[in-house]
Amino acid sequence: MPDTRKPTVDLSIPVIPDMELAATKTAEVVAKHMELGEEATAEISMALIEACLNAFEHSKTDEKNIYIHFVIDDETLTIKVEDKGIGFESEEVEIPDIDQKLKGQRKRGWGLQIIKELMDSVEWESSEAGTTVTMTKTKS
Amino acid sequence: MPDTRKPTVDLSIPVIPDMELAATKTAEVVAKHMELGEEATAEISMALIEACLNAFEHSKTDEKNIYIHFVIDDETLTIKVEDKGIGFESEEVEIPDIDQKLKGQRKRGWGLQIIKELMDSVEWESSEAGTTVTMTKTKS
Amino acid sequence: MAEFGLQTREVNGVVIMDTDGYLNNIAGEKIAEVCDEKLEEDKTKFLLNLENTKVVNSIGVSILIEIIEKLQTVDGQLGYYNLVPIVEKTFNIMGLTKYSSVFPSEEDGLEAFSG
Amino acid sequence: MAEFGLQTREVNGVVIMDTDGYLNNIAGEKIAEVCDEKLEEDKTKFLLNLENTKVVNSIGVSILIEIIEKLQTVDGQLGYYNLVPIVEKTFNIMGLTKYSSVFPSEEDGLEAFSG
Ligand SMILES: Nc1ncnc2c1ncn2[C@@H]1O[C@H](COP(=O)(O)OP(=O)(O)O)[C@@H](O)[C@H]1O
Ligand SMILES: Nc1ncnc2c1ncn2[C@@H]1O[C@H](COP(=O)(O)OP(=O)(O)O)[C@@H](O)[C@H]1O
Repeated sequence: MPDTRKPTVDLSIPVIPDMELAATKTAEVVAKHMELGEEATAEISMALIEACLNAFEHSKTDEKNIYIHFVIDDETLTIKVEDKGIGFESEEVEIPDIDQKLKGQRKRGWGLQIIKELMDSVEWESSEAGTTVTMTKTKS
Repeated sequence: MPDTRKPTVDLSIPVIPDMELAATKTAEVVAKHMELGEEATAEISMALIEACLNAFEHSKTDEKNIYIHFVIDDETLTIKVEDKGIGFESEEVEIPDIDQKLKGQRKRGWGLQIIKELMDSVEWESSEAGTTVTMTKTKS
Repeated sequence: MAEFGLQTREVNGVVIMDTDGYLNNIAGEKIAEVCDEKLEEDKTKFLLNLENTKVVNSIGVSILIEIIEKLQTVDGQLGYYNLVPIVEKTFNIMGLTKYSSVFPSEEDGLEAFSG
Repeated sequence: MAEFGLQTREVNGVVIMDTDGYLNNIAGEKIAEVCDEKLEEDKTKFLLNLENTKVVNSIGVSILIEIIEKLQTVDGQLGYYNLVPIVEKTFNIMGLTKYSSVFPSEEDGLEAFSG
Protein backbone atom coordinates (compact mmCIF):
# COMPACT_ATOMS: atom_id res chain seq x y z
CA MET A 1 0.00 0.00 0.00
CA PRO A 2 1.29 3.47 -0.84
CA ASP A 3 2.28 5.73 2.01
CA THR A 4 -0.56 8.21 1.96
CA ARG A 5 1.57 10.89 3.57
CA LYS A 6 3.71 11.18 0.44
CA PRO A 7 2.05 13.30 -2.23
CA THR A 8 1.84 11.58 -5.59
CA VAL A 9 1.08 12.79 -9.07
CA ASP A 10 -0.08 10.41 -11.77
CA LEU A 11 -0.35 10.94 -15.47
CA SER A 12 -1.72 8.63 -18.10
CA ILE A 13 -0.94 9.96 -21.55
CA PRO A 14 -1.46 8.73 -25.10
CA VAL A 15 1.05 8.99 -27.93
CA ILE A 16 0.38 12.53 -29.09
CA PRO A 17 3.14 14.74 -30.49
CA ASP A 18 4.88 16.75 -27.75
CA MET A 19 2.79 15.06 -25.04
CA GLU A 20 6.06 14.62 -23.13
CA LEU A 21 5.95 18.38 -22.49
CA ALA A 22 2.86 17.88 -20.34
CA ALA A 23 4.96 15.54 -18.23
CA THR A 24 7.86 17.97 -17.97
CA LYS A 25 5.57 20.81 -16.93
CA THR A 26 4.24 18.59 -14.19
CA ALA A 27 7.80 17.77 -13.15
CA GLU A 28 8.66 21.47 -13.07
CA VAL A 29 5.78 22.32 -10.76
CA VAL A 30 6.67 19.42 -8.47
CA ALA A 31 10.39 20.24 -8.48
CA LYS A 32 9.68 23.88 -7.69
CA HIS A 33 7.44 22.85 -4.81
CA MET A 34 10.23 20.60 -3.49
CA GLU A 35 12.77 23.41 -3.96
CA LEU A 36 15.05 21.17 -5.96
CA GLY A 37 16.63 24.12 -7.73
CA GLU A 38 16.73 25.17 -11.37
CA GLU A 39 19.56 22.91 -12.48
CA ALA A 40 18.05 19.74 -11.02
CA THR A 41 14.65 20.71 -12.40
CA ALA A 42 16.02 21.02 -15.92
CA GLU A 43 17.85 17.70 -15.56
CA ILE A 44 14.70 15.95 -14.39
CA SER A 45 12.72 17.41 -17.31
CA MET A 46 15.30 16.29 -19.85
CA ALA A 47 15.48 12.75 -18.40
CA LEU A 48 11.70 12.58 -18.35
CA ILE A 49 11.45 13.61 -21.99
CA GLU A 50 13.78 10.77 -22.95
CA ALA A 51 11.93 8.24 -20.82
CA CYS A 52 8.60 9.30 -22.33
CA LEU A 53 9.91 9.14 -25.89
CA ASN A 54 11.18 5.61 -25.29
CA ALA A 55 7.87 4.56 -23.82
CA PHE A 56 5.96 6.17 -26.70
CA GLU A 57 8.13 4.68 -29.36
CA HIS A 58 8.46 1.21 -28.00
CA SER A 59 4.90 0.68 -26.89
CA LYS A 60 4.34 0.28 -30.65
CA THR A 61 0.71 1.27 -30.71
CA ASP A 62 -1.26 4.49 -30.67
CA GLU A 63 -3.93 3.08 -28.45
CA LYS A 64 -2.07 2.30 -25.29
CA ASN A 65 -1.29 5.02 -22.86
CA ILE A 66 1.90 5.37 -20.90
CA TYR A 67 1.89 6.06 -17.16
CA ILE A 68 3.99 8.52 -15.28
CA HIS A 69 4.05 8.38 -11.52
CA PHE A 70 5.73 10.97 -9.29
CA VAL A 71 6.32 10.35 -5.61
CA ILE A 72 7.31 13.39 -3.58
CA ASP A 73 9.37 12.69 -0.50
CA ASP A 74 11.10 15.23 1.77
CA GLU A 75 14.39 15.14 -0.05
CA THR A 76 13.84 12.84 -3.01
CA LEU A 77 11.65 12.89 -6.08
CA THR A 78 10.98 9.48 -7.59
CA ILE A 79 9.58 9.24 -11.10
CA LYS A 80 8.36 6.05 -12.74
CA VAL A 81 7.57 5.88 -16.45
CA GLU A 82 5.69 2.76 -17.42
CA ASP A 83 4.70 1.37 -20.79
CA LYS A 84 2.94 -1.77 -21.95
CA GLY A 85 5.39 -2.28 -24.79
CA ILE A 86 7.50 -5.22 -25.85
CA GLY A 87 10.24 -4.70 -23.29
CA PHE A 88 14.03 -4.83 -23.67
CA GLU A 89 17.25 -5.63 -21.83
CA SER A 90 18.76 -2.35 -20.73
CA GLU A 91 22.14 -3.98 -19.99
CA GLU A 92 22.39 -5.10 -23.60
CA VAL A 93 22.00 -1.62 -25.00
CA GLU A 94 25.33 -0.36 -26.32
CA ILE A 95 26.79 2.78 -24.75
CA PRO A 96 26.73 5.37 -27.53
CA ASP A 97 29.88 7.09 -28.68
CA ILE A 98 30.07 10.17 -30.88
CA ASP A 99 32.95 8.84 -33.02
CA GLN A 100 31.05 5.70 -33.87
CA LYS A 101 27.82 7.58 -34.39
CA LEU A 102 29.51 9.92 -36.87
CA LYS A 103 30.77 6.98 -38.90
CA GLY A 104 27.64 4.85 -38.52
CA GLN A 105 24.22 4.90 -40.08
CA ARG A 106 22.19 5.37 -36.92
CA LYS A 107 22.83 8.64 -35.12
CA ARG A 108 20.27 7.94 -32.41
CA GLY A 109 20.52 5.79 -29.30
CA TRP A 110 21.29 8.42 -26.65
CA GLY A 111 18.22 8.29 -24.41
CA LEU A 112 19.38 5.79 -21.79
CA GLN A 113 22.78 7.45 -21.52
CA ILE A 114 21.24 10.90 -21.02
CA ILE A 115 18.88 9.59 -18.34
CA LYS A 116 21.75 7.87 -16.50
CA GLU A 117 23.90 10.97 -16.59
CA LEU A 118 21.23 13.38 -15.44
CA MET A 119 19.49 11.47 -12.66
CA ASP A 120 20.87 10.33 -9.31
CA SER A 121 19.64 6.78 -9.80
CA VAL A 122 17.87 4.96 -12.58
CA GLU A 123 16.64 1.41 -12.98
CA TRP A 124 14.85 -0.41 -15.77
CA GLU A 125 12.46 -3.26 -15.08
CA SER A 126 11.31 -4.89 -18.25
CA SER A 127 9.44 -7.92 -19.49
CA GLU A 128 7.36 -8.85 -22.50
CA ALA A 129 4.49 -7.07 -20.81
CA GLY A 130 6.23 -3.75 -20.71
CA THR A 131 8.89 -1.59 -19.17
CA THR A 132 9.09 0.58 -16.09
CA VAL A 133 11.95 2.97 -15.60
CA THR A 134 12.38 4.33 -12.09
CA MET A 135 14.52 7.41 -11.63
CA THR A 136 15.29 9.53 -8.61
CA LYS A 137 16.68 12.95 -7.87
CA THR A 138 17.64 14.02 -4.36
CA LYS A 139 18.04 17.56 -3.10
CA SER A 140 21.71 18.52 -3.10
CA MET B 1 -16.89 0.99 -20.65
CA PRO B 2 -14.85 3.72 -22.25
CA ASP B 3 -14.61 3.79 -26.02
CA THR B 4 -11.03 2.65 -26.52
CA ARG B 5 -10.80 4.36 -29.88
CA LYS B 6 -10.94 7.79 -28.25
CA PRO B 7 -7.60 8.84 -26.82
CA THR B 8 -7.79 9.85 -23.18
CA VAL B 9 -5.43 11.66 -20.88
CA ASP B 10 -5.70 11.32 -17.11
CA LEU B 11 -4.08 13.34 -14.40
CA SER B 12 -4.20 12.85 -10.69
CA ILE B 13 -2.69 15.82 -8.90
CA PRO B 14 -2.28 16.87 -5.28
CA VAL B 15 -2.80 20.36 -3.91
CA ILE B 16 0.57 21.90 -4.70
CA PRO B 17 0.93 25.58 -5.60
CA ASP B 18 0.60 26.17 -9.35
CA MET B 19 -0.18 22.49 -9.97
CA GLU B 20 -3.03 23.71 -12.18
CA LEU B 21 -0.37 24.76 -14.69
CA ALA B 22 0.52 21.10 -15.23
CA ALA B 23 -3.10 20.59 -16.24
CA THR B 24 -3.14 23.57 -18.60
CA LYS B 25 0.08 22.43 -20.28
CA THR B 26 -1.57 19.07 -20.88
CA ALA B 27 -4.63 20.83 -22.27
CA GLU B 28 -2.44 22.88 -24.58
CA VAL B 29 -0.74 19.82 -26.04
CA VAL B 30 -4.08 18.11 -26.53
CA ALA B 31 -5.72 21.19 -28.05
CA LYS B 32 -2.81 21.67 -30.42
CA HIS B 33 -3.07 18.04 -31.50
CA MET B 34 -6.80 18.51 -32.12
CA GLU B 35 -6.11 21.75 -34.00
CA LEU B 36 -8.59 23.66 -31.87
CA GLY B 37 -6.81 26.94 -32.53
CA GLU B 38 -5.07 29.41 -30.26
CA GLU B 39 -8.13 31.21 -28.98
CA ALA B 40 -9.99 28.05 -27.98
CA THR B 41 -6.82 26.67 -26.43
CA ALA B 42 -6.39 29.71 -24.22
CA GLU B 43 -10.07 29.55 -23.23
CA ILE B 44 -9.80 25.90 -22.28
CA SER B 45 -6.69 26.58 -20.22
CA MET B 46 -8.34 29.43 -18.34
CA ALA B 47 -11.48 27.39 -17.61
CA LEU B 48 -9.34 24.48 -16.48
CA ILE B 49 -7.38 26.68 -14.08
CA GLU B 50 -10.61 27.81 -12.47
CA ALA B 51 -11.98 24.29 -12.23
CA CYS B 52 -8.74 23.05 -10.67
CA LEU B 53 -8.63 25.88 -8.14
CA ASN B 54 -12.18 25.12 -7.09
CA ALA B 55 -11.39 21.44 -6.71
CA PHE B 56 -8.21 22.23 -4.76
CA GLU B 57 -9.86 24.69 -2.47
CA HIS B 58 -13.03 22.82 -1.77
CA SER B 59 -11.58 19.37 -1.33
CA LYS B 60 -10.45 20.86 2.00
CA THR B 61 -7.50 18.60 2.56
CA ASP B 62 -3.93 18.38 1.37
CA GLU B 63 -4.00 14.63 1.15
CA LYS B 64 -6.62 13.99 -1.47
CA ASN B 65 -5.75 14.32 -5.09
CA ILE B 66 -8.01 15.76 -7.73
CA TYR B 67 -8.56 14.00 -11.06
CA ILE B 68 -8.57 15.49 -14.49
CA HIS B 69 -9.79 13.45 -17.39
CA PHE B 70 -9.53 14.50 -21.04
CA VAL B 71 -11.42 12.71 -23.79
CA ILE B 72 -10.34 13.53 -27.31
CA ASP B 73 -13.00 13.14 -29.96
CA ASP B 74 -12.80 14.19 -33.61
CA GLU B 75 -14.34 17.58 -33.07
CA THR B 76 -14.86 17.86 -29.34
CA LEU B 77 -12.61 17.91 -26.33
CA THR B 78 -14.31 16.89 -23.09
CA ILE B 79 -12.62 17.66 -19.79
CA LYS B 80 -13.77 16.39 -16.40
CA VAL B 81 -12.36 17.75 -13.16
CA GLU B 82 -13.24 15.64 -10.16
CA ASP B 83 -12.69 16.19 -6.47
CA LYS B 84 -13.61 14.26 -3.34
CA GLY B 85 -14.65 17.42 -1.52
CA ILE B 86 -17.81 18.41 0.30
CA GLY B 87 -19.84 19.23 -2.77
CA PHE B 88 -22.11 22.22 -3.51
CA GLU B 89 -25.19 23.28 -5.44
CA SER B 90 -23.99 25.11 -8.53
CA GLU B 91 -27.46 26.58 -9.20
CA GLU B 92 -27.40 28.26 -5.82
CA VAL B 93 -24.19 30.12 -6.49
CA GLU B 94 -24.89 33.78 -7.08
CA ILE B 95 -23.91 35.25 -10.43
CA PRO B 96 -21.15 37.74 -9.66
CA ASP B 97 -21.45 41.40 -10.58
CA ILE B 98 -18.65 43.95 -10.55
CA ASP B 99 -20.75 46.70 -8.98
CA GLN B 100 -21.70 44.52 -6.05
CA LYS B 101 -18.19 43.14 -5.72
CA LEU B 102 -16.78 46.66 -5.52
CA LYS B 103 -19.14 47.52 -2.70
CA GLY B 104 -18.94 44.17 -0.95
CA GLN B 105 -16.37 42.49 1.26
CA ARG B 106 -15.70 39.46 -0.91
CA LYS B 107 -14.18 40.25 -4.29
CA ARG B 108 -13.92 36.62 -5.30
CA GLY B 109 -16.56 34.27 -6.69
CA TRP B 110 -15.85 34.44 -10.43
CA GLY B 111 -14.72 30.91 -11.24
CA LEU B 112 -18.05 29.36 -12.29
CA GLN B 113 -18.92 32.39 -14.38
CA ILE B 114 -15.59 32.34 -16.20
CA ILE B 115 -15.89 28.62 -16.93
CA LYS B 116 -19.45 29.06 -18.28
CA GLU B 117 -18.44 31.96 -20.50
CA LEU B 118 -15.35 30.29 -21.95
CA MET B 119 -16.53 26.74 -22.60
CA ASP B 120 -19.17 25.49 -25.03
CA SER B 121 -20.92 23.45 -22.37
CA VAL B 122 -20.41 22.93 -18.68
CA GLU B 123 -22.16 20.83 -16.08
CA TRP B 124 -21.62 20.29 -12.38
CA GLU B 125 -22.47 17.01 -10.69
CA SER B 126 -22.07 17.23 -6.98
CA SER B 127 -22.82 15.31 -3.82
CA GLU B 128 -21.40 15.05 -0.34
CA ALA B 129 -18.81 12.70 -1.81
CA GLY B 130 -17.43 15.25 -4.20
CA THR B 131 -17.90 17.24 -7.35
CA THR B 132 -17.30 16.57 -11.02
CA VAL B 133 -17.40 19.39 -13.51
CA THR B 134 -17.66 18.33 -17.14
CA MET B 135 -16.83 20.88 -19.79
CA THR B 136 -16.58 20.66 -23.54
CA LYS B 137 -15.11 22.64 -26.39
CA THR B 138 -15.91 21.89 -30.00
CA LYS B 139 -13.89 22.90 -33.03
CA SER B 140 -15.37 26.00 -34.59
CA MET C 1 8.37 28.32 -13.59
CA ALA C 2 10.26 31.28 -12.18
CA GLU C 3 8.68 33.33 -9.43
CA PHE C 4 6.32 36.12 -10.45
CA GLY C 5 8.35 39.21 -11.23
CA LEU C 6 7.31 42.83 -10.74
CA GLN C 7 9.29 45.89 -11.82
CA THR C 8 8.02 49.31 -10.82
CA ARG C 9 8.87 52.60 -12.47
CA GLU C 10 7.31 56.06 -12.70
CA VAL C 11 6.67 58.17 -15.76
CA ASN C 12 5.11 61.63 -15.43
CA GLY C 13 3.75 60.74 -12.02
CA VAL C 14 2.13 57.54 -13.30
CA VAL C 15 3.25 54.32 -11.58
CA ILE C 16 3.99 51.64 -14.19
CA MET C 17 4.35 48.03 -13.12
CA ASP C 18 5.84 45.51 -15.54
CA THR C 19 4.65 42.07 -14.54
CA ASP C 20 6.29 38.78 -15.44
CA GLY C 21 4.52 35.45 -14.99
CA TYR C 22 1.33 33.87 -13.75
CA LEU C 23 -1.04 36.37 -12.08
CA ASN C 24 -2.25 34.18 -9.21
CA ASN C 25 -3.10 35.11 -5.63
CA ILE C 26 0.53 35.64 -4.62
CA ALA C 27 1.22 37.78 -7.67
CA GLY C 28 -1.95 39.78 -7.10
CA GLU C 29 -0.88 40.48 -3.54
CA LYS C 30 2.52 41.67 -4.71
CA ILE C 31 0.84 44.15 -7.02
CA ALA C 32 -1.51 45.29 -4.24
CA GLU C 33 1.46 45.85 -1.93
CA VAL C 34 3.19 48.12 -4.41
CA CYS C 35 -0.07 50.03 -4.94
CA ASP C 36 -0.46 50.50 -1.18
CA GLU C 37 3.06 51.84 -0.89
CA LYS C 38 2.60 54.22 -3.77
CA LEU C 39 -0.79 55.38 -2.48
CA GLU C 40 0.98 56.35 0.73
CA GLU C 41 3.23 58.52 -1.44
CA ASP C 42 0.06 60.09 -2.89
CA LYS C 43 0.40 58.41 -6.26
CA THR C 44 -3.06 57.68 -7.68
CA LYS C 45 -2.44 56.60 -11.28
CA PHE C 46 -1.34 53.06 -12.01
CA LEU C 47 -0.58 51.22 -15.22
CA LEU C 48 0.07 47.49 -15.50
CA ASN C 49 2.16 46.28 -18.41
CA LEU C 50 0.91 42.70 -18.74
CA GLU C 51 3.04 41.76 -21.74
CA ASN C 52 4.75 38.91 -19.91
CA THR C 53 1.67 37.68 -18.08
CA LYS C 54 0.08 35.15 -20.40
CA VAL C 55 -1.89 33.37 -17.65
CA VAL C 56 -4.08 34.70 -14.85
CA ASN C 57 -6.55 33.23 -12.41
CA SER C 58 -9.69 34.74 -10.94
CA ILE C 59 -8.18 35.00 -7.48
CA GLY C 60 -5.32 37.12 -8.78
CA VAL C 61 -7.68 39.29 -10.81
CA SER C 62 -10.02 39.70 -7.81
CA ILE C 63 -7.18 41.47 -6.05
CA LEU C 64 -7.20 44.02 -8.85
CA ILE C 65 -10.84 44.69 -7.92
CA GLU C 66 -9.64 45.48 -4.40
CA ILE C 67 -7.16 47.92 -5.87
CA ILE C 68 -9.87 49.56 -7.97
CA GLU C 69 -11.99 49.96 -4.84
CA LYS C 70 -9.15 51.70 -3.01
CA LEU C 71 -8.44 53.93 -5.97
CA GLN C 72 -12.07 55.04 -6.09
CA THR C 73 -11.72 56.62 -2.65
CA VAL C 74 -8.86 58.83 -3.88
CA ASP C 75 -10.13 59.49 -7.38
CA GLY C 76 -7.34 57.36 -8.76
CA GLN C 77 -7.06 55.33 -11.94
CA LEU C 78 -5.95 51.86 -12.97
CA GLY C 79 -5.09 50.86 -16.51
CA TYR C 80 -3.51 47.97 -18.39
CA TYR C 81 -1.77 47.43 -21.71
CA ASN C 82 -0.16 44.63 -23.72
CA LEU C 83 -2.85 42.13 -22.71
CA VAL C 84 -2.96 38.76 -24.44
CA PRO C 85 -6.49 38.04 -25.71
CA ILE C 86 -7.50 35.59 -22.96
CA VAL C 87 -6.48 38.06 -20.24
CA GLU C 88 -8.50 40.81 -21.87
CA LYS C 89 -11.45 38.44 -22.23
CA THR C 90 -11.24 37.51 -18.55
CA PHE C 91 -11.12 41.18 -17.54
CA ASN C 92 -14.25 41.70 -19.65
CA ILE C 93 -16.09 38.75 -18.13
CA MET C 94 -15.30 40.02 -14.65
CA GLY C 95 -16.34 43.55 -15.54
CA LEU C 96 -13.00 45.14 -14.66
CA THR C 97 -13.15 47.08 -17.89
CA LYS C 98 -16.10 49.02 -16.49
CA TYR C 99 -13.94 50.64 -13.80
CA SER C 100 -10.45 50.45 -15.27
CA SER C 101 -9.06 50.83 -18.77
CA VAL C 102 -7.37 48.60 -21.29
CA PHE C 103 -4.99 50.62 -23.47
CA PRO C 104 -3.39 49.56 -26.74
CA SER C 105 0.04 50.76 -25.56
CA GLU C 106 1.98 52.39 -22.75
CA GLU C 107 1.91 55.66 -24.67
CA ASP C 108 -1.87 55.62 -24.87
CA GLY C 109 -2.13 54.85 -21.18
CA LEU C 110 0.23 57.64 -20.22
CA GLU C 111 -1.58 60.08 -22.49
CA ALA C 112 -4.97 59.20 -21.00
CA PHE C 113 -3.66 59.49 -17.43
CA SER C 114 -1.84 62.81 -17.91
CA GLY C 115 -4.49 65.43 -17.58
CA MET D 1 2.99 25.62 -27.79
CA ALA D 2 3.63 27.43 -31.05
CA GLU D 3 5.34 25.61 -33.90
CA PHE D 4 9.11 25.53 -33.92
CA GLY D 5 10.39 28.70 -35.55
CA LEU D 6 13.55 29.09 -37.60
CA GLN D 7 14.96 32.36 -38.96
CA THR D 8 17.97 32.23 -41.24
CA ARG D 9 20.38 35.06 -41.97
CA GLU D 10 23.95 35.39 -43.21
CA VAL D 11 26.79 37.41 -41.74
CA ASN D 12 30.22 37.42 -43.43
CA GLY D 13 29.41 34.21 -45.26
CA VAL D 14 28.37 32.45 -42.05
CA VAL D 15 24.80 31.08 -41.99
CA ILE D 16 23.13 31.99 -38.71
CA MET D 17 19.91 30.25 -37.68
CA ASP D 18 17.84 31.67 -34.84
CA THR D 19 15.72 28.88 -33.41
CA ASP D 20 12.55 29.27 -31.41
CA GLY D 21 11.02 26.40 -29.45
CA TYR D 22 11.42 22.72 -28.65
CA LEU D 23 14.22 21.07 -30.64
CA ASN D 24 12.51 17.74 -31.36
CA ASN D 25 12.68 15.54 -34.47
CA ILE D 26 10.59 17.90 -36.59
CA ALA D 27 12.64 20.91 -35.54
CA GLY D 28 15.89 19.04 -36.18
CA GLU D 29 14.73 18.19 -39.67
CA LYS D 30 13.88 21.82 -40.36
CA ILE D 31 17.41 22.80 -39.39
CA ALA D 32 18.89 20.01 -41.53
CA GLU D 33 16.84 21.18 -44.50
CA VAL D 34 18.19 24.71 -44.28
CA CYS D 35 21.73 23.34 -43.96
CA ASP D 36 21.23 21.19 -47.07
CA GLU D 37 20.00 24.18 -49.03
CA LYS D 38 22.88 26.34 -47.90
CA LEU D 39 25.41 23.58 -48.58
CA GLU D 40 24.15 23.54 -52.17
CA GLU D 41 25.01 27.25 -52.25
CA ASP D 42 28.51 26.30 -51.05
CA LYS D 43 28.03 27.70 -47.56
CA THR D 44 29.99 25.62 -45.06
CA LYS D 45 29.87 27.59 -41.82
CA PHE D 46 26.78 27.41 -39.64
CA LEU D 47 25.89 28.99 -36.32
CA LEU D 48 22.79 28.14 -34.29
CA ASN D 49 21.48 30.80 -31.94
CA LEU D 50 19.67 28.63 -29.37
CA GLU D 51 18.54 31.47 -27.10
CA ASN D 52 14.88 30.60 -27.49
CA THR D 53 15.29 26.84 -27.40
CA LYS D 54 15.04 25.90 -23.73
CA VAL D 55 14.13 22.27 -24.38
CA VAL D 56 15.63 19.64 -26.68
CA ASN D 57 15.33 15.90 -27.09
CA SER D 58 17.92 13.38 -28.17
CA ILE D 59 16.21 12.72 -31.49
CA GLY D 60 16.43 16.40 -32.43
CA VAL D 61 20.05 16.60 -31.33
CA SER D 62 20.89 13.41 -33.25
CA ILE D 63 19.99 15.26 -36.41
CA LEU D 64 22.70 17.78 -35.56
CA ILE D 65 25.13 14.84 -35.62
CA GLU D 66 23.99 14.14 -39.18
CA ILE D 67 24.71 17.74 -40.04
CA ILE D 68 28.19 17.51 -38.49
CA GLU D 69 28.85 14.39 -40.57
CA LYS D 70 27.90 16.20 -43.77
CA LEU D 71 29.97 19.22 -42.85
CA GLN D 72 33.04 17.03 -42.32
CA THR D 73 33.00 16.06 -46.00
CA VAL D 74 33.27 19.72 -47.05
CA ASP D 75 35.55 20.93 -44.25
CA GLY D 76 32.66 22.90 -42.82
CA GLN D 77 31.90 24.01 -39.30
CA LEU D 78 28.95 24.03 -36.93
CA GLY D 79 28.71 26.19 -33.83
CA TYR D 80 26.15 27.25 -31.23
CA TYR D 81 25.66 30.12 -28.82
CA ASN D 82 23.19 31.29 -26.18
CA LEU D 83 22.65 27.76 -24.85
CA VAL D 84 20.72 27.28 -21.62
CA PRO D 85 22.70 25.06 -19.22
CA ILE D 86 20.69 21.86 -19.78
CA VAL D 87 21.13 22.11 -23.55
CA GLU D 88 24.87 22.59 -23.18
CA LYS D 89 25.00 19.66 -20.76
CA THR D 90 23.12 17.47 -23.23
CA PHE D 91 25.48 18.45 -26.04
CA ASN D 92 28.36 17.48 -23.76
CA ILE D 93 26.85 14.12 -22.84
CA MET D 94 26.31 13.33 -26.50
CA GLY D 95 29.82 14.42 -27.40
CA LEU D 96 28.72 17.06 -29.92
CA THR D 97 31.18 19.48 -28.38
CA LYS D 98 34.02 17.30 -29.69
CA TYR D 99 33.12 18.08 -33.31
CA SER D 100 31.29 21.38 -33.06
CA SER D 101 31.75 24.45 -30.88
CA VAL D 102 29.80 26.21 -28.17
CA PHE D 103 30.48 29.94 -28.23
CA PRO D 104 29.67 32.48 -25.52
CA SER D 105 28.14 34.85 -28.09
CA GLU D 106 27.37 35.42 -31.77
CA GLU D 107 30.39 37.69 -31.98
CA ASP D 108 32.71 34.99 -30.73
CA GLY D 109 31.23 32.48 -33.14
CA LEU D 110 31.60 34.83 -36.10
CA GLU D 111 35.14 35.66 -35.11
CA ALA D 112 36.12 32.00 -34.83
CA PHE D 113 34.50 31.16 -38.18
CA SER D 114 35.99 34.08 -40.12
CA GLY D 115 39.44 32.92 -41.03
N1 LIG E 1 10.62 1.56 -22.91
C1 LIG E 1 11.28 0.78 -23.77
N2 LIG E 1 10.71 -0.34 -24.27
C2 LIG E 1 11.35 -1.13 -25.14
N3 LIG E 1 12.61 -0.88 -25.59
C3 LIG E 1 13.24 0.21 -25.13
C4 LIG E 1 12.61 1.10 -24.21
N4 LIG E 1 13.49 2.09 -23.93
C5 LIG E 1 14.59 1.85 -24.65
N5 LIG E 1 14.45 0.72 -25.38
C6 LIG E 1 15.47 0.09 -26.28
O1 LIG E 1 16.73 0.65 -25.98
C7 LIG E 1 17.29 1.27 -27.14
C8 LIG E 1 18.09 2.48 -26.76
O2 LIG E 1 17.22 3.50 -26.31
P1 LIG E 1 17.71 4.99 -26.24
O3 LIG E 1 19.08 5.01 -25.61
O4 LIG E 1 16.68 5.80 -25.59
O5 LIG E 1 17.90 5.44 -27.75
P2 LIG E 1 16.85 5.46 -28.96
O6 LIG E 1 15.47 5.44 -28.36
O7 LIG E 1 17.18 6.71 -29.67
O8 LIG E 1 17.17 4.23 -29.74
C9 LIG E 1 16.12 1.55 -28.04
O9 LIG E 1 16.49 1.60 -29.39
C10 LIG E 1 15.19 0.39 -27.73
O10 LIG E 1 15.56 -0.73 -28.47
N1 LIG F 1 -15.55 21.79 -6.60
C1 LIG F 1 -16.28 22.45 -5.68
N2 LIG F 1 -16.61 21.84 -4.51
C2 LIG F 1 -17.35 22.48 -3.59
N3 LIG F 1 -17.78 23.75 -3.73
C3 LIG F 1 -17.48 24.40 -4.87
C4 LIG F 1 -16.73 23.80 -5.90
N4 LIG F 1 -16.59 24.68 -6.90
C5 LIG F 1 -17.23 25.79 -6.53
N5 LIG F 1 -17.78 25.65 -5.29
C6 LIG F 1 -18.58 26.63 -4.54
O1 LIG F 1 -19.03 27.63 -5.43
C7 LIG F 1 -18.58 28.90 -5.02
C8 LIG F 1 -18.26 29.79 -6.21
O2 LIG F 1 -17.13 29.29 -6.88
P1 LIG F 1 -16.35 30.22 -7.87
O3 LIG F 1 -17.31 30.88 -8.76
O4 LIG F 1 -15.29 29.41 -8.52
O5 LIG F 1 -15.67 31.33 -6.98
P2 LIG F 1 -14.67 31.21 -5.74
O6 LIG F 1 -14.01 29.88 -5.79
O7 LIG F 1 -13.74 32.35 -5.93
O8 LIG F 1 -15.55 31.40 -4.54
C9 LIG F 1 -17.40 28.65 -4.12
O9 LIG F 1 -17.19 29.67 -3.21
C10 LIG F 1 -17.77 27.33 -3.48
O10 LIG F 1 -18.63 27.55 -2.39
